[in-house]
Amino acid sequence: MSILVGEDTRLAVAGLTGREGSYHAMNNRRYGTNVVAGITPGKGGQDVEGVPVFNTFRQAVAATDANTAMIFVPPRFAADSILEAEDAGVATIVAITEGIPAHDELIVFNVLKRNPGVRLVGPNCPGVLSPGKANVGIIPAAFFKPGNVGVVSRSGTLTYQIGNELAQSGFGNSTIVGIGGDPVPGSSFVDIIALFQADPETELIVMSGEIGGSAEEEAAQYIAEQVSKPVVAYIAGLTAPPGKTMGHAGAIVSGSSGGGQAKIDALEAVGVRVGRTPTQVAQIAVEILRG
Amino acid sequence: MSILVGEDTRLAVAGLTGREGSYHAMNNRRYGTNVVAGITPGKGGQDVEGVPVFNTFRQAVAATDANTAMIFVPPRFAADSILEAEDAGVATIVAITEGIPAHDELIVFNVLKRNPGVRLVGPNCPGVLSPGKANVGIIPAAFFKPGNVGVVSRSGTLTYQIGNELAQSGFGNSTIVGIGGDPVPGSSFVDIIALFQADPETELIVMSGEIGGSAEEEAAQYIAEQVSKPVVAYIAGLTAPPGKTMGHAGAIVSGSSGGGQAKIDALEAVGVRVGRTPTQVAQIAVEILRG
Amino acid sequence: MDLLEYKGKQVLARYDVAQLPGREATTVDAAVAAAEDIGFPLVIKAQVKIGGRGKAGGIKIANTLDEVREHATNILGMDIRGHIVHELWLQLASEIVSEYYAAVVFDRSAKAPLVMLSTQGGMEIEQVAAEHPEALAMLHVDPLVGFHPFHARRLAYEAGVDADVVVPVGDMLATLYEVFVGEDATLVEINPLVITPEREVAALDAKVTLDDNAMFRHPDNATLDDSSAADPQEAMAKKRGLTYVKLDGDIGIFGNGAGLVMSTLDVVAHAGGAPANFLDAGGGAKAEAIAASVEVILGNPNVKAVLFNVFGGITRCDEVARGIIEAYEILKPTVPFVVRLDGTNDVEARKLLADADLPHVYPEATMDGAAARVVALAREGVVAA
Amino acid sequence: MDLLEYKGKQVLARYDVAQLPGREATTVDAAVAAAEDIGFPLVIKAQVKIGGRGKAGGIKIANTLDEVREHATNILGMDIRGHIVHELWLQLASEIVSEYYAAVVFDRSAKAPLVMLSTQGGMEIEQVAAEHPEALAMLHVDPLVGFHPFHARRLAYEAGVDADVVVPVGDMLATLYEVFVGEDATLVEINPLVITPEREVAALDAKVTLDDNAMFRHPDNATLDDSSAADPQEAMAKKRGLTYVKLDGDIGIFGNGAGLVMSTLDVVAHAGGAPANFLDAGGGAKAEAIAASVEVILGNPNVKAVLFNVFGGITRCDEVARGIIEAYEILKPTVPFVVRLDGTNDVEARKLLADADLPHVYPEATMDGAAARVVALAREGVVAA
Repeated sequence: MSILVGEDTRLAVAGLTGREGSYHAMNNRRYGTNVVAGITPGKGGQDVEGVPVFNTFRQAVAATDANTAMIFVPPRFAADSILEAEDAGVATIVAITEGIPAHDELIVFNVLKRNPGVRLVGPNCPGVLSPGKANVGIIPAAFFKPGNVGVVSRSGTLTYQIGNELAQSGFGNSTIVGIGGDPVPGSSFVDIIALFQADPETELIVMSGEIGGSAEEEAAQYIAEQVSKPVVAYIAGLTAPPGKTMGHAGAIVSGSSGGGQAKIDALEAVGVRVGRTPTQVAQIAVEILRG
Repeated sequence: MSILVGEDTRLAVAGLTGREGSYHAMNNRRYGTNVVAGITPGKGGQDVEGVPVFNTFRQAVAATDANTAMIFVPPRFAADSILEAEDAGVATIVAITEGIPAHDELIVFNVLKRNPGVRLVGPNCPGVLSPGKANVGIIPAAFFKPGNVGVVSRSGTLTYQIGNELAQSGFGNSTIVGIGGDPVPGSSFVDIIALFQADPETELIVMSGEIGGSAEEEAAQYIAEQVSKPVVAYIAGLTAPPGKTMGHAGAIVSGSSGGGQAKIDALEAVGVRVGRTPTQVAQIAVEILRG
Repeated sequence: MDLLEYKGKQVLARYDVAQLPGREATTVDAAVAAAEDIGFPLVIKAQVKIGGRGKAGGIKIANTLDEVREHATNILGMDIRGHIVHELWLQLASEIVSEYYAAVVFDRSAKAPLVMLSTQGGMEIEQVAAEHPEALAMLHVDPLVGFHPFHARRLAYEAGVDADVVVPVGDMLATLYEVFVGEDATLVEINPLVITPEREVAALDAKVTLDDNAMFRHPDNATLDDSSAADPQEAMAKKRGLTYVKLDGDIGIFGNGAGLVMSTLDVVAHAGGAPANFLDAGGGAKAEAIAASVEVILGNPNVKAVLFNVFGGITRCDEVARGIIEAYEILKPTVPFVVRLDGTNDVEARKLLADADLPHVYPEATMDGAAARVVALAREGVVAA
Repeated sequence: MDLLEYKGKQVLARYDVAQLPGREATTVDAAVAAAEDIGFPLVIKAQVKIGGRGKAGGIKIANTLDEVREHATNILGMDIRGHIVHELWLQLASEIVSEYYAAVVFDRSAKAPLVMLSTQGGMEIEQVAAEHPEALAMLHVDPLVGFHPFHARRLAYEAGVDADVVVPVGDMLATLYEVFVGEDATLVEINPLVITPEREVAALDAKVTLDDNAMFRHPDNATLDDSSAADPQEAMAKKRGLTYVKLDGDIGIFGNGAGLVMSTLDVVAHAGGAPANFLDAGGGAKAEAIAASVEVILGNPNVKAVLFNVFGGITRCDEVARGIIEAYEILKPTVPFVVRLDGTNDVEARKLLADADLPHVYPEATMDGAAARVVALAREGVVAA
């Protein structure tokens, strides 16, 4: 098993006819992901390397039974595309688009939360990879192999870094989930950790957080109450000065909130081991996995 | 037992300091209703014949444990007052105010429906009376006595007319519910009939509908599927011409929808007996009750 | 408040809804002047709040000023199914490639706005729904979420609008929704919504209904009201704050509470009579208000008898009785009154009426009995004052 | 985008938020001219995007034109915690009865706007929260439901504002919420919100942050940007579409992916060094973009060594290596480079660098090792080009 994406994934790609959208969708397909449809208003009836394109998500779902959406449209249209996917009954929505207005994300979050049957990952995230099964997004799959470590991260490259170090020690992954670096991610650490906790294949969970917000603190509390599997954590941005946005819109220490040390303290207080560098994280994980 | 209001009712009145509000609230109190608070912004700290007035519903609920609200404020403020009562955790809201904008009612309905713990009766309704227990609203209680007929109606005076005829035949009421004549009532026939069906004290249900909308047709379907108690119905406005609003904002036959005969047909098709005049309704009810 | 076509178009124009050039006119000369401005060919349309204008001869094409004069003369003053034409709308007659239908309506059953779009414009939407259901796309909007671009696309593709106008038609729907919410409308209907040979999208007709209860939020919209053109009794009743609807029959109806009055109309009809009006005096009416109501009822010359059917709740029956007596003395009616009073202070009320001993005022104990009596009296005809 | 006080006030003025009369000035003469318009007494305030202006001497009262000249001269050019004052705001100094605090902030944890109101204005809200929690009323708004009048009343009564200003303070909150949504703000803060002796409510200060990602919806707001006043490297980076943040140290940082770059800063600090910048070259950067990044990094004269830490995913390591080589040849840097490349095409990249055999470019195999090396090199100092 894996979480979110796998052999049952039937992927519809919003923005399939765009340069980036087609490039990554075809990459995903080559990896084995079942890419069933594209959505581009006005281009219904065309195809991209054999994948049929539809004008709307409703038409795509009706024709192909797509159950997963990947959003690759420009930021000003992305929130609308996510809402459209939800309206069409798509259960899993992975939004890669970076730069969506924060208020749009707020509306999307609050509309989607009324529908318990839908899950959004992202936006501004690298996607979800279940090694050997399906890749939805832009995660370079070559560095990862199937295994029993679940990874959830606010950062893409940092995930690759950690995943690569684990792979070099011989460990693979159940699923890698990039939840994205935006202020209002559709899925939080808690949401994904809950899925890993329930996934029989996942034996250890790595969470890679960063400064800004309180998602890591919330994860710590959830881990204390609900998670029996070992969790290893990393927090990036420990030395970042307050008031500066560190690349991710969400990575900012504002006033007394969002600081890295407080996140580490919160995690360590509930027994989560926190590595000080990505390398340390991999070492701790390996140590635990080797028992 | 009774539905919606009874011995446990702790009533907070929005607009208690107004002329109408105080008149009817004091009437309700004289009937035995436990009137615990009034709400008028800016008049917190005052009292009306010993009933303390608060600036907000939150303050009123905190101080008095009010569980029921009666809304008596002018139409332009009424939707806000209903939303405030809901926000303060009041479970039963009875809105008497007539003339609330339809779009306001739409917003109120859609906000309240996300909270399964709250029920709105009205607006533009005479209120709810559980004879011998509590009266919340403007129903003249003198015509009604305790008994086992539940009455639900879109019209006030018509309710009194029917109730009075029943009383003259010796039958009383569990609860009389005026759901109001507006296009978007907070509670529908179905909602109230469901409560009567579940109420052990109610043996027979009288529903008094009118032209406009499709609430009676929906009730017919619900009765067929869910209601074991006998239902007697009346529909007013059978001879009203299309396109004319008959007093109630909701009482209008538009195009092919909302006509009276279709409602009668729908009800009779599921075995509901429909009286052609209010007097006939009372006669049928008496006939059934006397077995 | 139903708006005349051209007033609905004024509202739409505030939201930059594309329309063809046009002007209103209330006289033949004004129509000719308007036509000079607009150019030819043009369409002259009777402004009445009822459908079927075209079949009734209320819509004509004119190619010359003489034709404008001729049609304007014919249409002004025309009676279209009971509606007298006081105003005209003249509009450039553009070439039309397609006629669509677009509307936002207040759907009571769903408790949500309903947006509708069809490529089969120009006919009644009920007919489209019956004959071409596949060409009618419908979507309920969650009023908290609003109408989003994807909703517009969904409707446009479902209705099958031409590919090249999906975006402008969708934008039009978004604007209509904006009008619907922004103006507290309960209906915004464009039929037809036309596509011109230049592939432009424009509203050719407009049916807008505004919520009277929300007028306090839109003081400017008060000017859209044309109740001056309405029936004189309805205008008088409105001025006095009464809920009055004129009907076709000859029996005046007075009652309290919309449901009871509707029921009274039904019972009168059931007894073989024809009500002349709906009049709800409301709750708690005082004697002078009741007298004013009676004046409105009697202002209708068709009325041959009046039925008072009151169940006193908040309304006190003795006040009603006093109002009837007062009105009787001032107005000296030439038609009989049948009075049925029950409820609060009914005993006192009946005594007041008995003591007043007015000629041609007949008390009745029951609603059904009162209806039978008033129908019989109306048949007998007018009485001396 | 954080707005300077006076630009925030320009935004608020569009929504008719009551303010005291004032004008901005960028020179001493302009300040004097503004003062002549405004009258006395007035307040001269340094326009910088950082708190603590008053303590730093950036806010002064003036009663005469001479005092205006004196204070303006002193404040312009002042360095307030690293922010140079280029602009002044002059404002009539009204008598103040009460100082409140009002704000709408984007609460990430709750995923909802948070509206705050306190009667303890004029100090930092964190301090109020700590010292007078009972005086700070807070309310999360469901963005689908919006901010309603009862929310405003609830906050006003909970915060304990004076009874006679409950309505205007509530209206102010409603307007701030409107600004928050209407302008895609992530912060709208008025501190203090003042009550004048005439019991009027006015915004004395304003802190507004707009969402850069939403600027396409507000093209007019582009004029509110004052990045011209920003650090030259940050301005250059912005022009090139790079995510660059200047820091206080001496080790230049180049990386791809915000998380990896943040982590690189941490690892360098952990090794005893001090980063000179945050620079995220993003995914899929090409050689020329990489060369441009290097130029930005080296534009900071404090930089004594540069660390390249790249994990190639979409980014190809060979492209990075080419970019480094290109930049090296053009810029002829006088500081050493430490390069750690892993991921896509890393083998090829390492070969490219080895073949180029640039002096003072040191490959490293691991992130931790690269950090230790660059810290050591920075300590050794500048090298010859």
